[in-house]
Amino acid sequence: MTEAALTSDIAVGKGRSLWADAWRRLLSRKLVVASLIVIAVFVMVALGVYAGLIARDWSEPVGPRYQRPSLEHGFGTDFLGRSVWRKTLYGAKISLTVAFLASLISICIGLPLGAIAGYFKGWIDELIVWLFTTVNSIPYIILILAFAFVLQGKTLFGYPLRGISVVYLVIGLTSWVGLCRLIRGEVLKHRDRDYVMAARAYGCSRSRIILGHVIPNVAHLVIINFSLRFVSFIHAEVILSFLGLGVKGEPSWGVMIDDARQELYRGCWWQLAAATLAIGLLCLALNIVGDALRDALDPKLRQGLE
Amino acid sequence: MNDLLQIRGLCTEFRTEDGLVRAVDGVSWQVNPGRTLGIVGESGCGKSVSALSVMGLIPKPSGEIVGGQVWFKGQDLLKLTERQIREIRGNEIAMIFQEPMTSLNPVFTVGNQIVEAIKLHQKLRTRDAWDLAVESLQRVGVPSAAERVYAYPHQLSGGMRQRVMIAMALSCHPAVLIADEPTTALDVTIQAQILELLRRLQAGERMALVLITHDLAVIAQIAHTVAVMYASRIVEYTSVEALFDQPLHPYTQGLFRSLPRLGQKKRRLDAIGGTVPNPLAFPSGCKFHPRCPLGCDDKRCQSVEPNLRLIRPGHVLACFKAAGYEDSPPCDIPTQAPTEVSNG
Amino acid sequence: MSMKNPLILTPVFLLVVLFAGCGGDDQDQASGKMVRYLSLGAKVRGMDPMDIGDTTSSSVASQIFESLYQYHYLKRPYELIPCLAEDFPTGEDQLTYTFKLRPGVVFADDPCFTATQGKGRQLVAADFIYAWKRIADVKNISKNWWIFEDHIVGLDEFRDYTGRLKAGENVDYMRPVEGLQAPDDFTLVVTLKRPWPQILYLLAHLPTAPVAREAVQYYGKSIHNHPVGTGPYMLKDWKRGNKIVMVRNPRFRQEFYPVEGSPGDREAGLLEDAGKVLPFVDEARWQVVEEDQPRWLIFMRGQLDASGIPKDFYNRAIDPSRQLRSEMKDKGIRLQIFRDPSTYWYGFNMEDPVVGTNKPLRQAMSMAINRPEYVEIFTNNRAEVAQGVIPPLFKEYDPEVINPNCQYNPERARELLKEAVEVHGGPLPTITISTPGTDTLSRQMGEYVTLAMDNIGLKVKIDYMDWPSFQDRIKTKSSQVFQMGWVADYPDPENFMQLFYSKNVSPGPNNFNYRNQAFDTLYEKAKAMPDSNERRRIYHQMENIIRDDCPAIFLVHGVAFVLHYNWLKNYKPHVFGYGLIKYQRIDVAARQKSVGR
Amino acid sequence: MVSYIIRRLLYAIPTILGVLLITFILFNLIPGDPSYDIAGKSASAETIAEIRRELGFDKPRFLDTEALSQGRIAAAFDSQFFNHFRNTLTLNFPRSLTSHEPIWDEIKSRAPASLTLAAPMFIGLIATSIAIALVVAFARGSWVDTILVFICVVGMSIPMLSYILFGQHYLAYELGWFPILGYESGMQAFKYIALPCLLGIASGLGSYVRFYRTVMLDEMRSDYVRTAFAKGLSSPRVLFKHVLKNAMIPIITTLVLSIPFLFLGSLLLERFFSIPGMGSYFLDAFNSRDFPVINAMVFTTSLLYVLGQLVTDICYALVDPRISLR
Repeated sequence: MTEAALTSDIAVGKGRSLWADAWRRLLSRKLVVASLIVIAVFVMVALGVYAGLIARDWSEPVGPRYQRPSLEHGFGTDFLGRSVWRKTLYGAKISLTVAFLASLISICIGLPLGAIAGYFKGWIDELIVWLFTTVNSIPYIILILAFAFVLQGKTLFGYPLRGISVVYLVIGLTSWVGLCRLIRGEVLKHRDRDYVMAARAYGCSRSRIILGHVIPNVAHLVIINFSLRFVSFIHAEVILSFLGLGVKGEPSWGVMIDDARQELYRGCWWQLAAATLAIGLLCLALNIVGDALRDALDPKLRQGLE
Repeated sequence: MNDLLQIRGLCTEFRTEDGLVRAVDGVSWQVNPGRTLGIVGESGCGKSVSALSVMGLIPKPSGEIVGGQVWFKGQDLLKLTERQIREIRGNEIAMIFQEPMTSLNPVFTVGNQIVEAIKLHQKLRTRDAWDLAVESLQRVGVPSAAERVYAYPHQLSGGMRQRVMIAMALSCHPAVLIADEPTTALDVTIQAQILELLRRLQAGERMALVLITHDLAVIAQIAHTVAVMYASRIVEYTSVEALFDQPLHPYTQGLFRSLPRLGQKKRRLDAIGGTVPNPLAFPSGCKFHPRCPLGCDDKRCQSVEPNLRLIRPGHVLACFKAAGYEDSPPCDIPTQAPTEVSNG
Repeated sequence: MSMKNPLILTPVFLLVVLFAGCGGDDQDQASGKMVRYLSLGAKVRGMDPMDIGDTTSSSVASQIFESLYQYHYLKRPYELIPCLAEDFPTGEDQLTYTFKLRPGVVFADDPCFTATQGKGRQLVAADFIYAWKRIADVKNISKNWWIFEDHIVGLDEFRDYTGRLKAGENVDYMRPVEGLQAPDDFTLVVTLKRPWPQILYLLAHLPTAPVAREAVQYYGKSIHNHPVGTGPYMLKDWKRGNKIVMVRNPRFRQEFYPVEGSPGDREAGLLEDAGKVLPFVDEARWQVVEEDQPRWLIFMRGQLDASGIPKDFYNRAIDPSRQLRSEMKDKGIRLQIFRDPSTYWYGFNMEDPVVGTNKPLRQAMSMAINRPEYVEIFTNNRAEVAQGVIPPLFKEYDPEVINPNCQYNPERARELLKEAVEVHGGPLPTITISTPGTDTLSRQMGEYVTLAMDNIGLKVKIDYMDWPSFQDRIKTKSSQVFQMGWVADYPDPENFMQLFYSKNVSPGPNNFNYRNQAFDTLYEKAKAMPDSNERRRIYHQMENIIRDDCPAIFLVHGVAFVLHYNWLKNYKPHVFGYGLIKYQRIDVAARQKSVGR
Repeated sequence: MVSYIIRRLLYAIPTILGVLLITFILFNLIPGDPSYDIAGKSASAETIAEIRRELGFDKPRFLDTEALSQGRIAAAFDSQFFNHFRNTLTLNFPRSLTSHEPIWDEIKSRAPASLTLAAPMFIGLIATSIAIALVVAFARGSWVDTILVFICVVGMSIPMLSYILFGQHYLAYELGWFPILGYESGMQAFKYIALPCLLGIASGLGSYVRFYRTVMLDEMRSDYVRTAFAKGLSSPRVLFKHVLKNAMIPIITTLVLSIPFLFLGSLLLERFFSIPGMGSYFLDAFNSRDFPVINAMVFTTSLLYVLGQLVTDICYALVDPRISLR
């Protein structure tokens, strides 16, 4: 009935794999390509910061304090005369690291738990469902604050937790529930499908079925979930910074907004503008790609017309 | 134009991310009261889209009817306003769909959904509309219809749901019923029941029926005339007898060869070689030529697309290789049906 | 069951309709009632004097409770005058003080006085003894035991007794304490273990205010919600997190506005009400406002009578020459600038193996900070550069002294750092600075200090902590360098000097864990001395020892800017006293003219 | 129906026990001893010891093995862990460490303010976003759709703080449409919650509309929508009757999931507009390590959440006939 269904029919008719097809369709839309480029630029900047190539000297004053944006200072300067432009670039590292590692943690917890719960049913399922229902019933913000307090100043495998590591650990450890629930539901649907039956019939081990058959079939959900959750992770970093639990000693967009909150009344708007612009641009790009990914990958939308 | 429903030269296009797709390309057919037109073809050949175009249900803005006319009772439906066409839709032309499982709204009772259709087109009190709904359910053979009106779709079996769909479609006594693969999703026994039901109702009401299917067996059971579609076009259009007697188009012949026949001992069924062409990149010339067993090396087949010609009375065809094609006049609808066999 | 189009939009319309026509002020048109509007920046924890240790709670509860002494409202330098006491105490030696109570002082009416059907009874000397025993009672977990600890004969033993009681056993408040006697209802005799020259300052402190035993018994554990005092106001309404309303206590004793003040007070109009009966204001209302922006906005709209200036609104209010901007003046706003009894520093943990033994390092770090710049960035020049620990507000402050360690001198600092490396016997490790607070300002200060130390070639790491964790770190001597400040409780530098006394090391107030024999000897000598030139000289010696040893990077002393509308009369900021609303008056007509209410 | 509710309630029991377990573990791991803060700036050792005793920190953590070996069973369970369970489950919360106010009293007195703010905000947010999502879904693919979706994403990208700062300064102060801050109970409250409510709605609208739009579009791709159109129904009718009711199912499930967002939103709003609700209470408690308060808040909000989930399940069953109440 729909255009999506119609074109997917056509595309499948050409016999491409789901992923190759999705990729091709993403690239065929100008807006999506532009968004992908934006994301790639952000990632490059973040990697550049890690490599010490970009914004390495962010902490050095470049001019007088509170300079307006100009040709000389780009986005202006902050309360210590540091370049807002460099801080914004540096912020990409923090935000992307937080979002990426938090996603990774939440996937590492959510995906196996969800898959196991969905596949095994029985008491294992009950246990995992109980776990995520419980975690879910504690309001997210309270959980995040509590975790942030608990983790602050602790060490993990001899590595001291502070600043950024706390932020991504907190977000990761508290945000796996949604993914876990999603995967469990999907695996429940898949476990009785023919291909799983078949695998079972010719004697695959359970771990092999889960790893080799079920998980690849639900993996696209992880990607979609990831692309859409990325945005909320970046926002979480902003909120944690406001509550004083965020990154310290390095500029992040959250920290910049926190600074700007007070500077606005000096008429110093550029720090807020720079950080909001960076967040906005990345969010917009991620949203567009996330939506496109979902359209391209979600089989629910690929049910044909005829 | 004395025909009840006639479409002429219909072209429908879809804008997709990959480009423009012409899903229906110059299709014409007609159907008259008490008659059944079967449209047959593989998935994606445009048979459903042509039906949806008639109903004005092409999803906008990606889909658009770019040419042709749809004549119904002397007026061109494509020139009507949305409001006017809604008057006709569901009232004079009704449609049922392939998936009885999902085509009913899961959160309303079936009665509610039938009553909605009735009240939309007839000025009736709610109570009378409900009575009518029960009656129409009885008519399609739903047992204990008085109770079933209060059932939700998920409480009914697939066959029952299709009966509900038919009851809903027929509740306003439409002049034309378009059935889009009404039996595909059903068990074989249920299929037969539903087809029988459709035939009975059609005969009783002198309704025109357009049956869309990929199943020649279904066509054989119920249709009077048959249009064979391939790659957005009609390639052969004739009476059911003529078609089953002597299919002329190599594609139709291929369809028949892939059909299992009783009493015929054959090691395996023939399938048509190759795949359905991509509508974004249809082959030049005859769209069937890459798969055609007769002549994929023929220059003309590769470069020029054959149009439909009246190859003999009541039989139109688009194939250069058919005997007598060159001398036949262009014609898109078999004007004179040679035999009319009653479907008693 | 189905939702119809208009139905969905109903709640939205409903909201809009309800909100339409809202706005503006609801404050009662105050039928001539004189109302003082104030704001509260933090939570008022409770109003039981025994338990009050924070300035916010003090500023509110001090309108209800009174102590034996109070500060003169107008005179500077700050000076004590009797409050509930009739006069200054008499006593032959420095160990016994006899206080005569002012007659005719009664507690405010309250249902707790069941014997008199709610009519407040007369204040007697026993009420003081009772209140102070409550502070000593371990079971009460009072924050204020430090006031009396090791001063009054027999009170420490009383505390030990309460500590020995098992759970469920009641403390016998009739148990005599030798050093606290009430020969008659209006005489209170206090006997000390050793001289305690600061005693009168502490008896002006809110926690030493008398409390009615009837109230404590009547309200039990909820006593913190039901303050029953002798002061000019009574609690009328208290919605936690929202507002506090107080009304005039009709049975407040006769008290008069001071008739003399400091030079300039008469010109400033502060003596217009001289000799008039206190209080003037009928009702005081506190609105809880935790964020800077809304507090500033309601002040600008005239919904507060006075306000500080949040850091980032400074430029809007004050011009570069530290004058009030004309548009502010036009609104009838006036500016008052006054000094705080406060000092802020980065303290060194002298027990730390790196910084504790390395004087050149401490000096280098102290010289690395450009204090005038620090003052400008973080306070908009609302602070003075510190040369030592005693703030300029004190008469013991010596304006002549320039502390070389407190001068910005990166070249010298780099040289000292080289020395420091030698002292350390190798490259210096990264120094960790603990900061109490994870808020924006703490973070920005951390960024600044990192930059400053980087400038002289020293690597530092800022460890941001919340207050409880910070306390934990300090009290267990496990910090290296820590950011802290101290606001004096009374105008005696002893309050600052005790912070360096070796017997007060952590978990006591000496968080530097500073030990210096010479300093200790001087401290013990000065502690027992009444105010004199001799004592002042000793204080100077002590401060010089600290300046030289550099156990802390002294940064700044606070300077406060306060704005108030011209309809708030008799407004003179006071840094030690809290119960000041009784002196203030509102020109209701002027306020009405100005903001329409 | 009753048996369904009872069964759902029984399901909630392990969840609530789980919450108790998690809170206990969390608060035993949180660094920093609140005793120092309570004791004040010049605390003595015995004051600290007394505070620790009052908080029950001197008791064994899980089980008093000594008492157990002596056969005193009741005493053996007098541990931090079991006391935590017993007191919390019976809602027998102690007094706040900082204000000495009974926690339950304070929750009761603050809950109405929070609800007065959150309820209209929530309803307004849901209703407005569903309305806009319907418009957007109806106009899908057109420029209206594109522009609205773009605005939504931009709206999502702006931090809530910016909405508050802007709204308070311009709408309340400069334009004077609303009071700057404050709160009164009763009908007066509407005047004060108006602006925070609108700001809450504005800041949440973007993500809600986007989500609901997706839900609606998913539904509009369904076969039953085609059937409804084939019957001759008009677009609005299909949208408002058929699509909306089906879309309500995923929407209802997200309602409870978005309560934490509300809590967070209210946290900032309550702080900036001086609304004496649970959010500001919680923030204060967290900053001063007021464990009993935090524990009580976590428990009660979780309890509310579980109850909310129960209500959701019932609504779910009412909207979706495929789910049986039995």
